[in-house]
Amino acid sequence: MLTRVILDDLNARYAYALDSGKLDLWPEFFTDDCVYKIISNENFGLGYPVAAIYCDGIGMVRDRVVAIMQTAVYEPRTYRHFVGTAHITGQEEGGVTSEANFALYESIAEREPRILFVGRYVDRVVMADGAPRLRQRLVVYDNYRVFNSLIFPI
Amino acid sequence: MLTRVILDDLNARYAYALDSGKLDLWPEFFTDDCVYKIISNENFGLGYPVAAIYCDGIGMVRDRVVAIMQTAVYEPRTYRHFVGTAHITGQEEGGVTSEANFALYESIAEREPRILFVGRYVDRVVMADGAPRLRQRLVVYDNYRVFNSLIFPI
Amino acid sequence: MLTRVILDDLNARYAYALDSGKLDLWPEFFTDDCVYKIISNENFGLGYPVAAIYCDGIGMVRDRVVAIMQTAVYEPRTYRHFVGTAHITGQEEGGVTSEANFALYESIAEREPRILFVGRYVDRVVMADGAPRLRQRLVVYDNYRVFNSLIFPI
Amino acid sequence: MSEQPLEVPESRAWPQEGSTTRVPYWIYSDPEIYKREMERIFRGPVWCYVGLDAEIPKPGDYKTTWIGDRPVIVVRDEDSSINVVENRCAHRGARLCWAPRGNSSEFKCPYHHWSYTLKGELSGMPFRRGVGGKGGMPKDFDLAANGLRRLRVHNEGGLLFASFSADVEPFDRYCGSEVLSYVQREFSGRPLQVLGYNRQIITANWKLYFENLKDPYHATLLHAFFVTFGLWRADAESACVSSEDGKHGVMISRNRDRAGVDETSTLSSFHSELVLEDKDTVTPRREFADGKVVGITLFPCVVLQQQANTLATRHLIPISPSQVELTWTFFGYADDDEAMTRLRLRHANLMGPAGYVSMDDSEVLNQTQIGATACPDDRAVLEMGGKTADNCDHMVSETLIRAFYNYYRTVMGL
Amino acid sequence: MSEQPLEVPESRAWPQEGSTTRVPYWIYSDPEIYKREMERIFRGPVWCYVGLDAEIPKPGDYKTTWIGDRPVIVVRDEDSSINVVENRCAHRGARLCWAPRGNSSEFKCPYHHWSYTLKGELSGMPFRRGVGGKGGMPKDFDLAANGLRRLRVHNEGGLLFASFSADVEPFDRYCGSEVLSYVQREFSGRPLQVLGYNRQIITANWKLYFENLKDPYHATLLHAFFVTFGLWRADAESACVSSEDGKHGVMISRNRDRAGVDETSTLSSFHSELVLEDKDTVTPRREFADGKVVGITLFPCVVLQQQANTLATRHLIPISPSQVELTWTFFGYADDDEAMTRLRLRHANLMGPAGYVSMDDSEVLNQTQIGATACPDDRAVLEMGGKTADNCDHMVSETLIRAFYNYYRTVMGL
Amino acid sequence: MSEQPLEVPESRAWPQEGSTTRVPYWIYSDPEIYKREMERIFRGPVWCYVGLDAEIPKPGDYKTTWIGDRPVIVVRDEDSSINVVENRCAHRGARLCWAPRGNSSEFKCPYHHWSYTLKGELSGMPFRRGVGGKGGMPKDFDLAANGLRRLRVHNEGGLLFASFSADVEPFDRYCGSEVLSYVQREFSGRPLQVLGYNRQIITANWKLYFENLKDPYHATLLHAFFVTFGLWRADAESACVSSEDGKHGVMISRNRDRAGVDETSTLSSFHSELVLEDKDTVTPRREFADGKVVGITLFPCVVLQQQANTLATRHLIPISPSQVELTWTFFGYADDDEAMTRLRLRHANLMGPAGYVSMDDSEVLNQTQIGATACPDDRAVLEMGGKTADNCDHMVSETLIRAFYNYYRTVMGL
Ligand code: FES
Ligand code: FES
Ligand code: FES
Ligand SMILES: [Fe+3]
Ligand SMILES: [Fe+3]
Ligand SMILES: [Fe+3]
Repeated sequence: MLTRVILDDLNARYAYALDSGKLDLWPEFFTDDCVYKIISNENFGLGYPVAAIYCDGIGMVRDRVVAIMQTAVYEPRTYRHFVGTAHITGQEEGGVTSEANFALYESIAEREPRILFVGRYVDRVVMADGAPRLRQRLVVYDNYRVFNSLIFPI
Repeated sequence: MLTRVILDDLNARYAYALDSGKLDLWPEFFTDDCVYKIISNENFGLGYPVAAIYCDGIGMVRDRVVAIMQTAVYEPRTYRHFVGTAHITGQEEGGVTSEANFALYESIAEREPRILFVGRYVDRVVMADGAPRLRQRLVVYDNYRVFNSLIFPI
Repeated sequence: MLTRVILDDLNARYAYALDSGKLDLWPEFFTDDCVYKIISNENFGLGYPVAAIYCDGIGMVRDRVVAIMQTAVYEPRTYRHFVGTAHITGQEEGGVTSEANFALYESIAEREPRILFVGRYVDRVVMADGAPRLRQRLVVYDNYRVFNSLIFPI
Repeated sequence: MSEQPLEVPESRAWPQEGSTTRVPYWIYSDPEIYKREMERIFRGPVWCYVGLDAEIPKPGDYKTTWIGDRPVIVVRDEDSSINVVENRCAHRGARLCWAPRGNSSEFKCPYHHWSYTLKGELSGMPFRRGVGGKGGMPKDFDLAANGLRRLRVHNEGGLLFASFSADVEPFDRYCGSEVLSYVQREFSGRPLQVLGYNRQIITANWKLYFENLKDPYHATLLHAFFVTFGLWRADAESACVSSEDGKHGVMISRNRDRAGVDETSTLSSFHSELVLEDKDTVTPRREFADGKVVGITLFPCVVLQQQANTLATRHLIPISPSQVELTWTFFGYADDDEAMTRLRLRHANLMGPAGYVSMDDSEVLNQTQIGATACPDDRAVLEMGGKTADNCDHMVSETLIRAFYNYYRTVMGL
Repeated sequence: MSEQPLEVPESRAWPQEGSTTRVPYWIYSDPEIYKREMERIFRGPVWCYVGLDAEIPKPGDYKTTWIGDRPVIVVRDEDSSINVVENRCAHRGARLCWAPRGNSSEFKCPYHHWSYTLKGELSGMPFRRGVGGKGGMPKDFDLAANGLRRLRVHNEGGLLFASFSADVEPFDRYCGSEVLSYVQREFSGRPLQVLGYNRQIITANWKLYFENLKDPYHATLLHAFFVTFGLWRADAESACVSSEDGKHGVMISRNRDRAGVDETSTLSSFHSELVLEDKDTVTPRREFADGKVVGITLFPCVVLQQQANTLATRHLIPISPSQVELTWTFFGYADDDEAMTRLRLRHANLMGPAGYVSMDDSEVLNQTQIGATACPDDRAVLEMGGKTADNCDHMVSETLIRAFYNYYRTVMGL
Repeated sequence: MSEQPLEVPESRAWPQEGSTTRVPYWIYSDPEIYKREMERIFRGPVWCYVGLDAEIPKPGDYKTTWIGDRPVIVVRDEDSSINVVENRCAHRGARLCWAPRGNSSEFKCPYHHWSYTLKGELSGMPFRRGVGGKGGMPKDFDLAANGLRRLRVHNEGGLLFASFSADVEPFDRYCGSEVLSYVQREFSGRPLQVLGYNRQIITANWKLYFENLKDPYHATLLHAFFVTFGLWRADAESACVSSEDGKHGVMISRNRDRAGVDETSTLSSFHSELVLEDKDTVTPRREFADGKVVGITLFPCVVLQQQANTLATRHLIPISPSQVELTWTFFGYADDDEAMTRLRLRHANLMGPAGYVSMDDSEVLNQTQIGATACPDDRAVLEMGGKTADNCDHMVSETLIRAFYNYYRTVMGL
């Protein structure tokens, strides 16, 4: 039921929501008991839990949105996501596990566009409230370090 | 009828035509009353009409091809398009509105490959003469400025 | 039977195998009589046969894996593949010919992520042993030159 | 706090042989020359273009830009006058405004919230008197002595200029009467409306771009599109006019018909078989009484373009010896009819990074930068139209470039 | 083989006017200053942080890192002691270890297989005696004279430091007793466990980052998140403490409740309406008896952070005058309970490249670098909290920065 | 118009201690050294490789390339002779040819259409006599004095060389008779056919690459693939031969069987269990009567490679002190049979950016550049095979590198 084509649809909507600045739509992609992390491949591979962004439950996902919109100080910029074709890696209770490559570009005034992050999504996707949702999205990035700041989710 | 998968097919053929240098095939993707623009997100966001390439009607699309092939002076180069999964944003008379992210790489002799443009297509797609065609393609680019020249369409 | 969606699936699995370091799975994507080459657009366009990697038959594909794993000396790195939507360019005995754009990013410790290769796959795909397999994959890269080394297949 | 003295090696001597007609290539790549240009030219007694009055129509509207390598804010004050201040907090140096444009009643630095008026005066900061009786600024701290650096400003018919120098001449004297008359022909005070931007990096030294617009003769050869459609032809009634000191230049010509039987038709750039489906793209509507096409290079950093019905300022912002940002601001007059705006947008296809004509320039200038950088000790030969820098009544000449470098050498001490 | 003498132009003179309260911007971009910093500071008589003891727990465990612009290997020897050697083969200069970490019983260079012990002693190479009686190394070749450069090492409660200098003071004297006591408060010898890294490029000079952590006052203004949730407030009981020479600094404060009716609530950075769904993110559990929040800048390259329940070292690795790599190593104590680890991870959301608080810093520091680079001959004004560099019992002060530059000028001869 | 004098600081003194066996690391990163190399070596009295005769078989065929930092065009003239001219218009410096190759009967600059013959003579330009009696070039303008710079050319059995110097020795004297005989062994005049290119950036100084091919001993250690399959072994019958002055070098060896019981089998790089499915990849067919494998470094910018059945020139084009472009041109003889071509292509898998063997080199050279750049004031130790620069009859030696630097120091005045 959760086919590869459906996962691609989900990822396209996800990218569209973030890239068009509709940050308030972002929590909609997650289940209430979700885990969302942006974590380096280094930490992931070594089993270290620390992440650049660490959300354990939908509340922390929503808090991230609120904090970015209300307290963060940053130079205006545009993010642009590219998500590769999803690959279903397994079936589990109520859904599937899957991975998809991603690349994120950053554009800022007076600068050249820059590849900011490159890596893979490690997902657990389930049907919830009539739509496919992310029970887990680990954003595992390959790049060794972050170029200055990471403002928005990936 | 114009499903996301069909739009992806269209975008794949479009990228193939441009990237393999078949510039003369490019007008085939448009309707006669098409609008095609390559416009910065800055102008687009501010409501300014000026575009790097501005075609209002199929004639101007064809003129662009002729002028590039016959009058333009430029260093040889290869463009390579990446188009993300399309996202249908609405239905309208005879077709759909949709968006898709794109990235364009440029390769030139003696230089490293370069990300030249990154942004989104803002499309209106209809069925015409038995095939899905672009009534509108706005190439809205995120990057603040163009690195030297933009030779071919995006 | 070999539809565009099936080719995209194949490419997604292919990218997943390479990007997750499962190099031993890579030969599985090829037929026994396969041709695999990583060749510059320059050589390809001029009709020169020399390639950065040249495999004529599954044996040479397997040899490449063995040599990388056992004799090559290189700084650790991660590759990340992006493959565009496939485009079927023709039908032939037992399968199809097709093309797809690709981009390859390299991430190394202490360095920024880098776009290493950009180009297109020129493929011949057939059904063999119950799965779609590559009878030919020409990795035709646009970039003029290779930045330092190419360690893994593309 | 004087500038670090710039040391340009003695070997950087201008070629003796026909010095007016020779330009050494090291001026396009030497970092010490570049530093000296920033100091003596861009921060010197010049009027630098900073934008159009129409970009910031309302009080509090601001835009950020650069004068050479210095970031500035151009802002409309409460009383509608224009202020230009350095975009750098007087406390510890953070850029004040981070966005390309906005509207604000004051400038507040994000780092420690020092606040400035739209004139750049420091109006205050939090905790100036401390917290709970502890800390705070010294009693003798003088707000008035710690404001932003404010520049001199001139508004010429909607064109905004600023200067770091207190000694810069008044704008009319700076232009000279003849060049000024060409500026005022396009910028008469008739209200402008912005139509949009094109921003590009030109991968060449800023002077190579400036030269390109002082070289009417290249346009008849390089630009096949121009020649083919008669928009710029060597046999058109033309002129080259410099300011007396040579720093500004004006190229004047006329749009003509498609080439007939003359020199042009024998050129390889003329394509007699070429036909456009959209004729309007190459058919200007007459809008200036004199029927002229005029391009002005206003030293040091702006080109005023009027070609067919496309009007634009082209702002040069040097980034390094080998790169310059070029910001095209397209505009029309506020009272343009719809048909005219339609033409302005169509004709804008000739300009910018993908312009039918301008694309050739960014390509060829990059190639010139490559050649000039590789051979710094060789030099250009500028003898088309003679060896002097006089004005002329045709376009088959490099006289405006010769005039420019005569001036440049004086300012730069070369 | 002495270093190439560094020539810093005489015009690089420190501003005379109130020299303790003025910092010239050229120190953030001048390449000669940067080279001198590498020589006199990073390769000088200092203790440079190189990692945590807990990163390399087993014999043979190593990590690679940098001291300024020099690559080094930090390795645990067979006897569990720590060695630090240059990561560069003594033969022809190849880096020895190419991976960020590993475990090995020796270091073997990939190029010609010269082998070194974990102490950096050259133990041998293939073909030393030739092949078939031909070739090989000269008889007088001295293995002992061709080892790796070995550095002095200090382990302070799990924090590892190294020094290129034979003359560096013992670590306790280097810190001074007061600063040392704050270091030992967090690093008492209680075993640590690594929780993970965050690595980022800060697009600013390394000293701007160091200053940021010597500036408690910015945190109450720039960081709306801090202020809103009471994690750092100007009215909290606070102090600023320097080592006697000024090179190290300690900022001390307390986490408080949400702001009430005081200075803070009138600040634009205070958002009284803001509520988080996950309260734990902003609710520290008390873990240090003194209830303090402490941030230490230990010259020249580490910040020791304790904020809420997140503990981390922040290692500064200069890359160029305008970039510094910042490696955050998050850790806890080996005997933390699960609930504490859960809080440490939650509170890590405040830190790093996407930190609710730290994100503001990387953004504002980049803007400061842009401003300072554009105007090297201007200078910062550091008068908050007075004009001296004394310790104080509040946070409304830039005293730690003033103290730092007093020291810096001495070392750098400026 | 003389070059700007190059100032290399006095501290750049070659190490006194055993000067033949020590190479200071600053030669790999110092920009002044690099500039001096461009002037004294690449534009000095040397023969620089520019391509193969077989790349431009027909009259009008041209290719563009670089000699050090200067762009040149290599073109076959109407009479089939080869010309090499600078790729830079004599007018205002634009590169003339923008594509890597082509065919043309003349060179016409895109900017103002100055035209040159295939010998580089200026043949004319549009509007030379003006338009309608106005403008044009001065009467005394001398076409003959404004052509392209033309270089001296030598064709050695299909290998093309050029020189900026009028004083360069004849090619045979430049090589010396012994090196020349090795060159002629492979390039006897037997017609060549190009099989294709591999282009890569080596992220290391150009001399490090050159050294690598003067270092037969590394190949027996670093290259596990070589050792395992017997293609290069320390115990093979071998020799190292330099030209008398030391600038050129020849490494001679033989392909052998898989290693048996000898020094090689005890090396960690020998993998006795490794078996390839495609045996042909590691099974050369004998093609040279002497059974030798020969690698020649021809100063300053080409390596002539013969290994198994893969033949290639490797052209070094320095880009900066820390990068060099390496262009591999693979070729065979025009009369090769199909089976031989099949082997040449298979064996090309050993070479290039992904070569089973060459991949190791690009990796290790990058690591060497990192190490050498970090520690410019340290130096390499070159004592393998003794302390002199004599030829030897084995490969366990760094003698060719020592010979090279003896020569280099003379040319560079170091
Ligand atoms: S830097 Fe602007 S207020 Fe401190
Ligand atoms: S460089 Fe390390 S062994 Fe030769
Ligand atoms: S630069 Fe070549 S003709 Fe003018
Ligand atoms: Fe032009
Ligand atoms: Fe902060
Ligand atoms: Fe090698």
